[in-house]
Formats: sequence, C-alpha cells, structure tokens
Amino acid sequence: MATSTPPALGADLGLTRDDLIEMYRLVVVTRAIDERMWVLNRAGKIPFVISGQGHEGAQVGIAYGLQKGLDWMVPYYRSVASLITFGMTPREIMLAQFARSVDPSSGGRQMPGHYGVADRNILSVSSPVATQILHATGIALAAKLRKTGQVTITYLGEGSSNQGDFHEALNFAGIHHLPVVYVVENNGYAISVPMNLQSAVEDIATRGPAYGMPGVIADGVDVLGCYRIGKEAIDRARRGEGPTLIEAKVTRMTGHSSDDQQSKYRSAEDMAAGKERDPLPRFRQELMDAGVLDAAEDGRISAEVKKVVEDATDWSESQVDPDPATAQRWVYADAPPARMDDPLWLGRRFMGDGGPLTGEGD
Amino acid sequence: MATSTPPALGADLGLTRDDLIEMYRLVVVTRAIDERMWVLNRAGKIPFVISGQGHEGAQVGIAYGLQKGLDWMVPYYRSVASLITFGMTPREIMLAQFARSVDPSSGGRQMPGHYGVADRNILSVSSPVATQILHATGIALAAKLRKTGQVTITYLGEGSSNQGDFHEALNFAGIHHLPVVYVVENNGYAISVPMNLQSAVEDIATRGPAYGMPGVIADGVDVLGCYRIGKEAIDRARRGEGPTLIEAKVTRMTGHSSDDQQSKYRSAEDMAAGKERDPLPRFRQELMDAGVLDAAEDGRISAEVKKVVEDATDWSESQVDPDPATAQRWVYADAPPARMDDPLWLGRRFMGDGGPLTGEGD
Amino acid sequence: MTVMTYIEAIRSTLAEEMRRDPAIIVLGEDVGKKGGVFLATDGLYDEFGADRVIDTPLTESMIVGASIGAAVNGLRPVPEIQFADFIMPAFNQIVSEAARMRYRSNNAFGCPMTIRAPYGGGVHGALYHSQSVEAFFAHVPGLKIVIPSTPYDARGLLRSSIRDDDPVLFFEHKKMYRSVRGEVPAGDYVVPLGEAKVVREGSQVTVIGYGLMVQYALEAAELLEADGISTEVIDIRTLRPLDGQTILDSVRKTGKACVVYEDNRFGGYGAEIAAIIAEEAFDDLDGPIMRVTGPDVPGVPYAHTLEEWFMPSPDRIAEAVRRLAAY
Amino acid sequence: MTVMTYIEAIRSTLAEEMRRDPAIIVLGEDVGKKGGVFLATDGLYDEFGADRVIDTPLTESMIVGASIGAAVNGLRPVPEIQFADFIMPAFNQIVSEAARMRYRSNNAFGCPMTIRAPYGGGVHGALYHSQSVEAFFAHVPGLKIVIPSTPYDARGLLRSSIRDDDPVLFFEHKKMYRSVRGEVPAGDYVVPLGEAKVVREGSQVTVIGYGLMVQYALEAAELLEADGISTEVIDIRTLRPLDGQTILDSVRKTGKACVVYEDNRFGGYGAEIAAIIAEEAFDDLDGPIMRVTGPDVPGVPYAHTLEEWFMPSPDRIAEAVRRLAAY
Ligand SMILES: Cc1ncc(C[n+]2csc(CCOP(=O)(O)OP(=O)(O)O)c2C)c(N)n1
Ligand SMILES: Cc1ncc(C[n+]2csc(CCOP(=O)(O)OP(=O)(O)O)c2C)c(N)n1
Ligand SMILES: [Mg+2]
Ligand SMILES: [Mg+2]
Repeated sequence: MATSTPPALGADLGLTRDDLIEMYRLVVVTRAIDERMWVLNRAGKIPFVISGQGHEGAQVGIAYGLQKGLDWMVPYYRSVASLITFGMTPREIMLAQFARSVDPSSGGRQMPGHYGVADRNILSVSSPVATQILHATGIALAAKLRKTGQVTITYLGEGSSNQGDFHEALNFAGIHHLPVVYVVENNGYAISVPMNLQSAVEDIATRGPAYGMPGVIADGVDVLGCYRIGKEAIDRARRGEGPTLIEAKVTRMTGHSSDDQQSKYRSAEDMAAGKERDPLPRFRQELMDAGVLDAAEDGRISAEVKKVVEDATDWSESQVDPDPATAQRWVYADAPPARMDDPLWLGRRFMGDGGPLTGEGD
Repeated sequence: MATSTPPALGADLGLTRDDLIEMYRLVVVTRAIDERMWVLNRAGKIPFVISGQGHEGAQVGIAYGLQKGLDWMVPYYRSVASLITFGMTPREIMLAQFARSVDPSSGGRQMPGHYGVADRNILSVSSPVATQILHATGIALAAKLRKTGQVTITYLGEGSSNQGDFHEALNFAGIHHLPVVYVVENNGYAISVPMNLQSAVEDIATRGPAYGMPGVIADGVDVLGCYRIGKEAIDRARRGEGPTLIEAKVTRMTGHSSDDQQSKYRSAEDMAAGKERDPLPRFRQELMDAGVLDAAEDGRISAEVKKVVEDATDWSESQVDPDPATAQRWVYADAPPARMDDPLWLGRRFMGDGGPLTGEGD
Repeated sequence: MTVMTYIEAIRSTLAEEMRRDPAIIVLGEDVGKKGGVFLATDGLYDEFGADRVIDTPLTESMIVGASIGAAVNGLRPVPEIQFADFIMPAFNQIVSEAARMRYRSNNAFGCPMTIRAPYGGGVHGALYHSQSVEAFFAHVPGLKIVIPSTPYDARGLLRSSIRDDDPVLFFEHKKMYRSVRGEVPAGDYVVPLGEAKVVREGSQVTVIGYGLMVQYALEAAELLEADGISTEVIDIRTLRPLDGQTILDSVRKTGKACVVYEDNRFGGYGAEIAAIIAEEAFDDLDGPIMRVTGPDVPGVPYAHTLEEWFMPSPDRIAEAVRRLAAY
Repeated sequence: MTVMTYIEAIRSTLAEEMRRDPAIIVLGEDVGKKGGVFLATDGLYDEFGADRVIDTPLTESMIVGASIGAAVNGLRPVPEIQFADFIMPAFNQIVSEAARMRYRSNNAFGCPMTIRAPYGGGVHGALYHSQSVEAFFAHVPGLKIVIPSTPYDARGLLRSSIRDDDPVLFFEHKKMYRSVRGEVPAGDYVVPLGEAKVVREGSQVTVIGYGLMVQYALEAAELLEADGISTEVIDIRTLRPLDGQTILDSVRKTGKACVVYEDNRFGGYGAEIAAIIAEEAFDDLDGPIMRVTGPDVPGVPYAHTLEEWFMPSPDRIAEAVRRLAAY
C-alpha cells in the first residue's frame, strides 16, 4: 500500500526487514504456545499454566538486542517470549509443561514456568519472587571481574519489585556499575493486588535514580520502542557505564495463572481496557502499515507457527516421565554418600527396599 | 553582649529561650554520659561501648518536636540523645551499660545500646539492623487504624538503609500515608565501609521520592535546622499527610564501638574533618552569639550535668546483677509450662538441681 | 453439630474472632478482594472492610515486621503468608524479632500475633509450593507452633492462637483444606495450646504425628487392625510447647514408637520427639524408635512420578509399624 | 609443624587458597581494609586488591544472592557473614536458592561457595552476637555444614569447603579464635567433608559434639579420668553430610551416648544424632541417650551472671557422663 519510500521501519534502530519479521514471528509463536497451554490445561493434560499474554511485545523487543551465546538471561515465570527470543525452543518450553524427563529446565522437577538452560546461559529460576535479581547481579559482578564482556538481563513483575532483594540488588549494581539490565514488567497486578496497594509510586522506573541508574519507561505495546530502550540499556551495560532499570508497561490478558479467576477482583472495563493493549495486533498492523508484512506472509507465518506448536506439543507429550529412581540424584554434585542424609541409607527400610530392621550390630 | 534586639533565636520556630537552653542541656548531658562510658570501659567496668558522639545535635533537634506520652520512638544503638530528649533518664541509660537487674531496657539481658522503655513508648531494640524500621511502620499502621493521633519516629544508620527491610517499610508507609518519620543518621561509615561502597547514591534522601514521600537533608551540626525539619515531618505525619524520610548528615567522632580501631581504615585528615563537624561547640557558640547562653549559665549547666552523670553512674553501678534464677522467665507471657521446652523440666538434671536420671517410669 | 471442611473451619473462625475483637486485623497478599489464593479469608473483606483486611504488597518481611509493630501498639494481627514456602524472606523478622521481643525486653513488650500459612505436599506444587517448614520454627524459643489435623481442632486451636499473647505460627496442610471434613460443635470452645491428643488408642505401637500425617497414621492403623496389630496414634497438635507427657505415657505403655513427618528426615521436627523418648523413656522401650518421613532431597519434585516417590503414605507407615510390632 | 591459633589457621588458609585459585573472591561487611571485625580476612585486601576482597554494603541477602550468581558465572565466592546471628536476612537466599540450585535444575547449575560465619556464646555478646544457628541449616538438603574445632581441622576443612562444588556453611566458634592453638603441618593437606573423628578413645561413654563443645568434652574427659571413667569423644566436624558410621561404631562399643551442643536444646542439631542412635543402635544401648545443651531461652543473655547460667561447661558435661556411666 505504501508506494512512496520513506525511511524503512526500524532503519533508525539498525533493524532490517528480516529482523522485523523475526521479531513478529517471535511474538506470534509465543502467543500460540501460550494459547496451546490453556487448551492442554482445559483438556486436563497439564495441571498448571502461567501465561505471558500481553507481555510478549515488551519481552521480544527488549531481549532482541542481546548477544546469544555470550550474554546471560535470568528470567521469571512469564518470560516465555524473552526465552524464545534468547534461544530456547518451543519443544523445550513444552517439555516443562509436561514435566518430562528430558525437560532441560528441571527434568520435570519444577512447576511449569521455572525455566533454565545451562548451555544458553539461561539461569534456572525458582518460585520465591525477586531472588533472581540478586543472582543476575552476581553474574554481572563475575562478568565484570572476569572481563567477559557479558551483559546480564533479568526480569520480574512490578509486585516483586517491592521485595527487599530488589533494593539490595540495584544498590549493589549501582555502586559497582555492573553490566546488568533490570526489567520490571508492570502489568498492574500482583495476582489480585492492584498497583495502588502494591507500590507508593505509580512508576517503578522512578526508583532508578535512587540507585544511581537511569529509570526508563517502555510502552509494552510498542515493540520497536521496547527494542530501542532495551538496546540502549544493553549497550550502555556493555560499554561499562552501568546498570539500567527498565519498566515495561504491559497488560496481563489472562488470570494470574490457571488457578486464578480475575473477574473476582477486576472490573469488566478494566479487563477490556487491558485487552486493548494487546501488543500482537498492534505490531502486526504497524508492520503492515509499513509494508513490511502482508496478509500472505502473515498467513505463511501463522501456518509455520501452527506446525511448530503442534510439533512441540506432540513431541513433548510423547517423552517419558521422570524415573523415580533418579529422584534423589543431584542433591549434591558428588554421588550421594552412603551416609545419614542419603534416604537409601538411613531410611532404606521405609523407602521400599525392605532392608533389615536393625543395624549390622545385631 | 548583643544589646540591640533582633528577632530572638528560635522564635520563628516557636522555640522559647527555655527550649533552647533545654536543647543545649540535652546535647551536653548526652555527650557527658557518652564520655563517661568510655572512661568506664577503659577502667574495665563495662565491656562494651557504642557511642553517639557527633550525632547528638541532629538527635536532639529532630526529637524535640515529639509529644512525650503520646508518640512512639523506635531507636537504634546510637540513639542516646534521642532517647534522653524523649524522656529516658541518665540512670536508665547507665543501667544498660552495667547490665543491672533493674535496667528497664532488658534487665541486663541485652548488650548496651539496646534500649527500650515500655511506659514511655520506646520500643525495645535488637541488633540486626533495619528490622526496627518495619516495627515503626506497624506501630504507625496501628496508630492510623486506631486513630490514636500518635506519630512514630524511627532511626537507623545510612549503612542500614541499604537493607531490604528499609525498602519494604518505606513502600508500605508510602502506600498508606502512615504517620511515621524515618531518620537516617548518615555518618559516612558502616563500621569501616565508606559511603561510596555502601550506597549507589550520595544522599539517602534521594530515595524518598521512590516511595512517594519527601526526602529531606538535615545538617547535623545545625541543631535548630534539624528541629525545623523534624518538626515539619512530625506535624505532617500528625496531619495525616504521610511519612517523611529525613537524612541527617552527622559525624562519627569515635570508632564504631569500643571494639573498633578506626585509624586502620580512615585517614587522619578524614577523622580531623569529622571532628570539625562536632555539633556541641557549634550550638554553644550559636547560643552565645544570640545572647541565649553566657559563660556563667554554661558553667551551671556543666556542673549540673556532671552531678547527673555521677549520680547515674554510681547509682547504676551499685545495683545488683540479674539473678540467674530469673534467666528463664519471659520466654512467653504465661508461666513456663512443665513441658519439654522448659529447661527445668526436660533438662533439669543438667541444669543444676540434680533430679533423678530416669523418668518416673522406673 | 455442623460438618465442615478444614478450610471452612479456618475461615469461619477468623470471621468470628474478628467480630469478637475489633483489635484483630488480617493482612497479607491477596487476602482482600480475592479472599486468599485458597479462599481462607473469603468474605472477610466484604464484612470488615479494607482497614481490617489489608491486601499488602508482595513483601513477607514487611508483613511480619509491620505486624510486630502493630501488635506492640494495640492490634492483634493475623498475617497470612501465602505459602509456607514463602515465609523465608520473613525469617529474620520471625526468629530474631517476634520470638525475642518479650525475652529481650524482660517482659516489657510482647508480640501477640498469629501467622497463618498453608504448607505441605501432595498437591502437585513442586519444590516451592509443597514445603514443610515447621522444624525451622519449632526450634525457636519464644514461638508457639500449631498444626491442626481436623476441623474441630482447627477452630479450637485458631481461637487459642489468636487469643494468645505471644507469636504463634499456625500451619495448615493445604491438601486437607477441602479433602478433610469433620464435625464441629456450636459455641466458643477452645483447644488449649500445648496439649497433644491420643486420637486412637492401641497397645502395641505408638505412632506420633501432626497435620496430614495424622490422617495417614489413622488410615495406617485401620490397615494394621486388619493384620491384628493394635496401634495408638497421637496427634501432637502443638509442636511448641510440646506436650511430652502424653507421648511418654503412651510409649511407656506400648514400648514402641514410630514418629511420622512429611518434611525431610534429617534434622526434622520428629528428631526431637525421638530424642525425648530416647532420653526419658529408655527403660520402657522394647524396640528402636522408628521414623517414617520424606526423603532428604530439597523439596517435593513436580512430576507425579516423583511426587509419589516423595510423600509418606499410609502404606509406608503401616509397613514401619508392622516391622516394629514384630520386633 | 607450626603452632597457630584457630583464627590464624583460617586467615592463612584463605590467603593460600586465593593464591592457588584466581576464581576465589572474598566479600562481606568490613572484610576489606579493616580485615573483618575479628581480623579473619586481615591482609587479604592488601594482597589481592579491591576486586577480589570486596567490602559490601550492609545487606546479607545481597551478599549471599550475588555470590550465587557469581558462582554460576565462574567465580568461587567465599562470602563472610559478620556474625552468624546476622545470617537470617540471607535465609531465603541460602535455603530456597543456594541449596536448591543443583537439584531444581537437574544438575544444570551448581553453586560452589563457602559462607563463613563466626558463631557461639561465652564471649559477652548477648542475644544477638552469641547464636548457634547450625540446626536451621543442617536440616536443609543441598547444603553442607562444617564446624571445625582445631586449627588443623580448620585448615583442612576450609580447603575442602572452598574446593567443593556445592554450597558450604563454615561456622567458626568465635570463642576459639584466639583461645585455641594447635599444630598444623606444612603442605596442602585436606580434611575431607563428611568424616567425623574420634578425638579421644574410651570405653564407657561416647560424647558427641562439635565446635567449642569438643574442647569442653575433652576437658570433661580429663575430669572423668580422674574419677576412673573412660570417655570416648567424637568430633562431628561435618554436620551435613553426617558421618553416622563413626558415631554408631562408637556407641555400639560403649553402649552409652551423650550428645553435647551449645544451641537451645529443643529441636537442636543434636536431636538428630540422638534420633539416629535410637533408630540404628538400639540393641546396643545400655542407657538413655543424654543431651547436655543450652537452655530453651531465646539467646544467651548479656549480664555475666546470666551468660554463665546459659553456657554448657566441662563440669556439666562431666556430671552427665558420670550419671550415665553409673546407669
Ligand atoms: C516471596 C514470594 N511470595 C509470594 C509468592 C506468590 N506469588 C507468585 S506470583 C505473585 C504475584 C507477582 O506479581 P508481580 O510481581 O506483579 O508479577 P506478575 O505475576 O504480575 O507478572 C505472588 C504473590 C511468591 N512466588 N514468592
Ligand atoms: C543485619 C546486620 N548485619 C550486620 C550487623 C553488624 N553491624 C552492626 S552496626 C554495623 C554498621 C552500621 O552502619 P550504619 O547503618 O551506617 O550505622 P552507624 O553504626 O554508622 O551509625 C554493622 C555492620 C548487624 N548489626 N546487623
Ligand atoms: Mg504484576
Ligand atoms: Mg553509618
């Protein structure tokens, strides 16, 4: 439709048309995976879903400027789009949903949402919120001391940013000008608790200057704007100029998780307004308006994504469950010693092997 | 000396001449008690001193605007001037140094510096830093919900303000506009760690806006300036307009404690510059210049203070040590039950009463 | 007599206590409009309003620390920690502050509050939504630790906890919330803190447990009865202060003790019970003191195959008692 | 052979390990120019510089949390917690994160670091500078817990801890820092984690302890020898993983066990040792399993009269063993 040639979309950001299409594909595939999770949940195949719908634009945009194979990502449970952007595969994401033995995140030991892949510098994540902000800070400290040139990016929700660990982490990074980017994805709710009861300030970005670092607000429906802000922060970190706090204003289009009924605490208007801020249709329209994408290409992407999701689902589902015989491995790096805290030793008689009731002494 | 009559010192602050003399006396008496502690320490009479020398001006100034008998104070270990301003007596302070049984702070159970007096709304303090900031916040929450009209003031060092509890407390107070005043006494060091390694920002007051509250810097050598800032914050809290963060720039004129040798990590110039910021001679000079104080009155105050310190020391020293027979009281409000966690029950045979070796069963 | 679920026992008791005493407030994450992630506080916000049912920021240290202050200034807070797993950020406030306030001030200050938290595994919650954390706190003088195993006790013990003048940790096994029902009488009865209960009489082996494990022990006792083995089951109910006498009396009768807990075995709460028996009832023991527990791995894994591997079961308890009886 | 104090053993080993492995960093409050409040890191800042000896802000959760990250990205941090009492703000990072990193990631990530902290009473430190905190951590799968009682073991165990691929908590009794001296050989010897040691052979009663209590148990054994009682003393050294075999072998020989710990009795670490003996060596026991411990009050009080009341002593240990021997 656009027949004259204004500067190409993204050119000022150093993004090619292929980049734009790839970013779009990342948003689309993440959305499709997420939707599939809900289908599987309703079908009783996976017991728990935690969803990133509404967060994908900010995640893809901000993470797109990272260097795979060098940088570190320390995610949180809604980070699927960030992770796929950084190199996790749809199969790997789906394996976590099904908790299969070959799941690289945890071998089926953790709930879905607790991702991590060692060979891609994606740190394993736990449930207690905001702890990972300190881990990212420590990774960045090591990068600085070891002069690896790595940038570390880490993510959390706005609710989680009120935890003490956030304060302690940003302060330390500010003191030592560490190469780390903190991304707060502000979707306005911590489960049911709205922003005005979570935080004394409307914008978490306000807190950057309290730690001697820029606090920048990114609009989560503006994927390229998020890229720009993310890239600037990543570059700044890489140049040794220190950390940045990014607050991405996003929308949570689903309940907190499959266990949550958000209509109990959100008004219909509020939820409708949230849906209006869906980054996916906006990004599609932006690309179409700029002549980067047309309906045919969009169709091809959709078809491809459909196949990817099918494959990831079917393949993951067909993998085997973890073997209980492996359940006691990897408490420590060394083999379980034949000692008291090895359940096979002290507790052997009640762990199923029917050993003798008393010790050797009798 | 001043024969013409410019507006009287303190008049704009609503302070009378008696107020000014009283504030001066509070600084002088606190300094004298503190100096006595060091003498007692060197004489081997008290094993540990933690000193507020250099902090007294800010403490007296800020606390002078509180309402005794109504408001709450949640101190820290250097708060002696605040506490005396708020109604603790020199005898009570000295009892804690000698750890005598009638010590109202803890009955000799805590180290010196861990003050608290129930009948004066001074909350008992522990050692882990910054925990008290949350207690003060909770006291203020109760004051607001119960509509008591009380203002709560709490204190900590700048090093301690980097703890997570500080972040969580100020955020909560900011959300609910609680009637609480947070005072950070910034003496530039956390034991040996200088400001630039403690905090990413030079002024802790910078952090006020991150919690939706004013962050105000008070100059700790300017006693009346501190009063003005303190009074404003107290009044603001009392009016229901919410919390204030005050950063008082003070100087630590001694080592961190009697266990510390500050020359190991501070330069001679740095220590000398610190001594220059002693609030006591400045306040004395200010009062003399304004004709509020003359040498005769200063002499009378000194003589009186000397007597007070003698009395507090001698009287406290003459009190008895805590009786070990009381050592197990007040783990709980109810009398120790004749049960397993009562050392007289389960452990009786090794706690000195020589009970039977086996139970009644044999 | 009414029949209600375990969670309804808790919810209704919270409401009744709040009606009785205006000093009681409930605070925590999602306790307000949402009524808590398990709905244990459902309805309280509507009835008592935002002043007394406070949706807090996501900050556990604050929830407990501010409760301490509120308790000191005349309120009686009942903070909720959303999952016992997330009590760790508040560890310092609970252990260093709440537990020590009275002792360190020589009784000048106290700290009446009841921290409620759902705990336990078997609910597909994985490493961080399944933990048993009682051992950490039961070790701490100044705290009281309560774990009810029936709706009746949940009501009576929650009343006693809220009315107590010292900090109480009240742990609720989340697997019991909806699966356990029981009769509760009308009226304002209490179950005093510090009293264990013989919930099944027997003569050959004493099984000692708390929480969900009491339910499992009772199931095991049924299985064992079919084998002709008579099992006495004791529900600790209050882990601190512990009612040692009831345990010792029973073990002196049966001569054999089996301690059951879901937590990791090594250094778990039941170790103290075993130690007490070994010290105080040695002469009456006719066999080793057994423990049936969770294994020593860092948390209940998620995949159902692994979760089953972790959890103690009625069968495993019965198997232990069988061996002990035959000893 | 050189003779050195306990603290000098620690200081010199830190320096030697840092020379050996450039990945080792030391971080904590006042560890730099000041050299630590006990001078355990004295001289390291001068030798290794501000990059490897980091004076941190006063934030324990950060100290441990950042160490976890640094360990994941190629360093081998040795954080210091200034007093064990102040480890509580880092509880979540240690228990939820460091301990579980390997298990939860199915061995994709590990967390090699050694958290050092001075602990223990008898030094006029009152409630918050005297605590024994080992029971909280020894319960946690994924952590290793080490408490040396001699300069020799301090050197050998600190080397093993720093070289270990999992998180180790290394507790140093502050009363021993300057009061205990001992011979240490030259050379790079290690004392492996997970091995207890019989530090005195005897035939009538086994006393089991760690840290300062081993020194007290040895003093008690001397007193007892004068009474004609032969005492075997075991130094646990590694509290987790525990070397149960050495304990059981000894108790099977003597038939009598006394467990000593300075911490509060109820739910303390020694309860697990008693429970293990009662479960595994019941047939060989000739008397109750005794415990000599600190009383169940929230911390060591300050006044010297109260502090003496709190602390277990050689006399109290001897008295317990005497009664046990006569049983
Ligand atoms: C320490 C801790 N407390 C409570 C929880 C339970 N919880 C999980 S997610 C969540 C809300 C998080 O809100 P926010 O940080 O805004 O992230 P969002 O889910 O909105 O993306 C809560 C309370 C937890 N995981 N960790
Ligand atoms: C949680 C905790 N960690 C460590 C300590 C040991 N400590 C006591 S005071 C102090 C320094 C405090 O510095 P700052 O807050 O600046 O107060 P100042 O002493 O300078 O007045 C430290 C590290 C403590 N008391 N609590
Ligand atoms: Mg949110
Ligand atoms: Mg300071």
